[in-house]
Amino acid sequence: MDILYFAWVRERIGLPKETVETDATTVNALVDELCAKEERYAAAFADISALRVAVDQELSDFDAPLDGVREVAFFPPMTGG
Amino acid sequence: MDILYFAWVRERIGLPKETVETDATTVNALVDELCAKEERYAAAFADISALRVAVDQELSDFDAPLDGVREVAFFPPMTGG
Amino acid sequence: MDIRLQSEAFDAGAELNGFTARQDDAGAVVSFTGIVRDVATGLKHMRIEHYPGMTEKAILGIVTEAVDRWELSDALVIHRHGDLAPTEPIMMVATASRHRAAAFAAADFLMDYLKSRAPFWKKEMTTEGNTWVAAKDADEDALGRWTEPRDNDTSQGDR
Amino acid sequence: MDIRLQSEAFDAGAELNGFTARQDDAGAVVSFTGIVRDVATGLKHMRIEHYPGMTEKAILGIVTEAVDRWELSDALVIHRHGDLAPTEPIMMVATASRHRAAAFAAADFLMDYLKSRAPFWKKEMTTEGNTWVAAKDADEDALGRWTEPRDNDTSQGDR
Repeated sequence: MDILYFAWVRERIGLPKETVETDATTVNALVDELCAKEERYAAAFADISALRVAVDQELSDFDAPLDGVREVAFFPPMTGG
Repeated sequence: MDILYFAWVRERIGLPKETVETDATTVNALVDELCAKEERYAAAFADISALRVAVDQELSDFDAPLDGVREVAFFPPMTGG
Repeated sequence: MDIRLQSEAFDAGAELNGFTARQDDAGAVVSFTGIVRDVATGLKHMRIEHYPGMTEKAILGIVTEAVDRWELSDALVIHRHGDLAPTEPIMMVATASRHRAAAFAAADFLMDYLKSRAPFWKKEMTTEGNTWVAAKDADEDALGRWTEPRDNDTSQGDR
Repeated sequence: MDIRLQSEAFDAGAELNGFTARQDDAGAVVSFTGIVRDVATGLKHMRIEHYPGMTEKAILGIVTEAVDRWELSDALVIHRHGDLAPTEPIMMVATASRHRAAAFAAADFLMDYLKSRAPFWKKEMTTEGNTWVAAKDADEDALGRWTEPRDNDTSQGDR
């Protein structure tokens, strides 16, 4: 599964994209796996309410299932326009 | 006092502007005077609810006083923009 | 504020760029352009009559109110009179503000007021004859939206 | 519909004119232009990051919803990414409709949704350092305005 990071999430984790092998069934479970990996992930995901998630390029929720999903992206609230 | 007419009011009365001597104290009284003058005025002023009036170039009401007024204009509802 | 009443055609894009270039602290610019539509069968042109003297004052009053109420950085109104061909611009409004909500609300307000409170009258000159455009109740009703202060006037933060 | 995501600068006036010229039955064109303000002390430039792939889809979804909901004749969205200098346009939206109320509402809606639902992130690069622009609660709140159908959507008659 491809994991993408944008804006300060990308900066805090230190990379824009990585490919992981995971059995996580929800976004929340994936976040827990990532946080367990390294301190910088735990720091980036410390306050989940400050983050947004897209699943296969659609805005989604942290309890969304990951069955069949190819791409998950984490980022702060958007500031377009 | 200068009386101005615009749009179909101008067309119905047949002139854009005239100067009248009047003792009318309100717009309504002025309208009555004009209507008494000729049939084309009576026709133009037949339905006062379809008309608007400006007194000295300010949108006003038909019961507005004419004391010291120099210019009164009659026209249909505006269609600018 | 820039207010122009003219019979000549104007270039809405050039006006928008000129207006935008004159701003130095406005992140939001909203424009409205009204165009002569070819809706009447065989429209030859749209004739716009106005009330010289009052028109300028009425527009100035409306623009001043909008600038004050929404604390605009700037506002532009161009309105034509005379004979206009189909697809030509009739008029345009532009508003500049730090806040997008204010720029939108003020432009919307300006249009509602110019439509029903500035002394212009449109006549469609068609191959079938000439007809004064009737004012619409909906346009008069639209003014009612602006009598209550709106709580989102300038509260929506940056742009 | 015309949707462009690009790093290059664009000419808002030329875009407005091109968009307007493409309409043949729309009497009302509303545009919004967002400009880089020089508010941060010593702003060198604004950097806009986006999510390639998702960005295009998100904008297309938002524009399609606006066109359907307000029965627009047409809509345009241009949004830049990369490094933008102060006073440069960041993005623009234009809407065309027979009805001015629909054109205004749709442009306002597009801005609210692009602001909070399209995957862009702004960073201010200043002489003092670089700061991600924080999303504002007011921007998120603004979306609530569009969840109820508005009764003036397209009911306001001609322009």
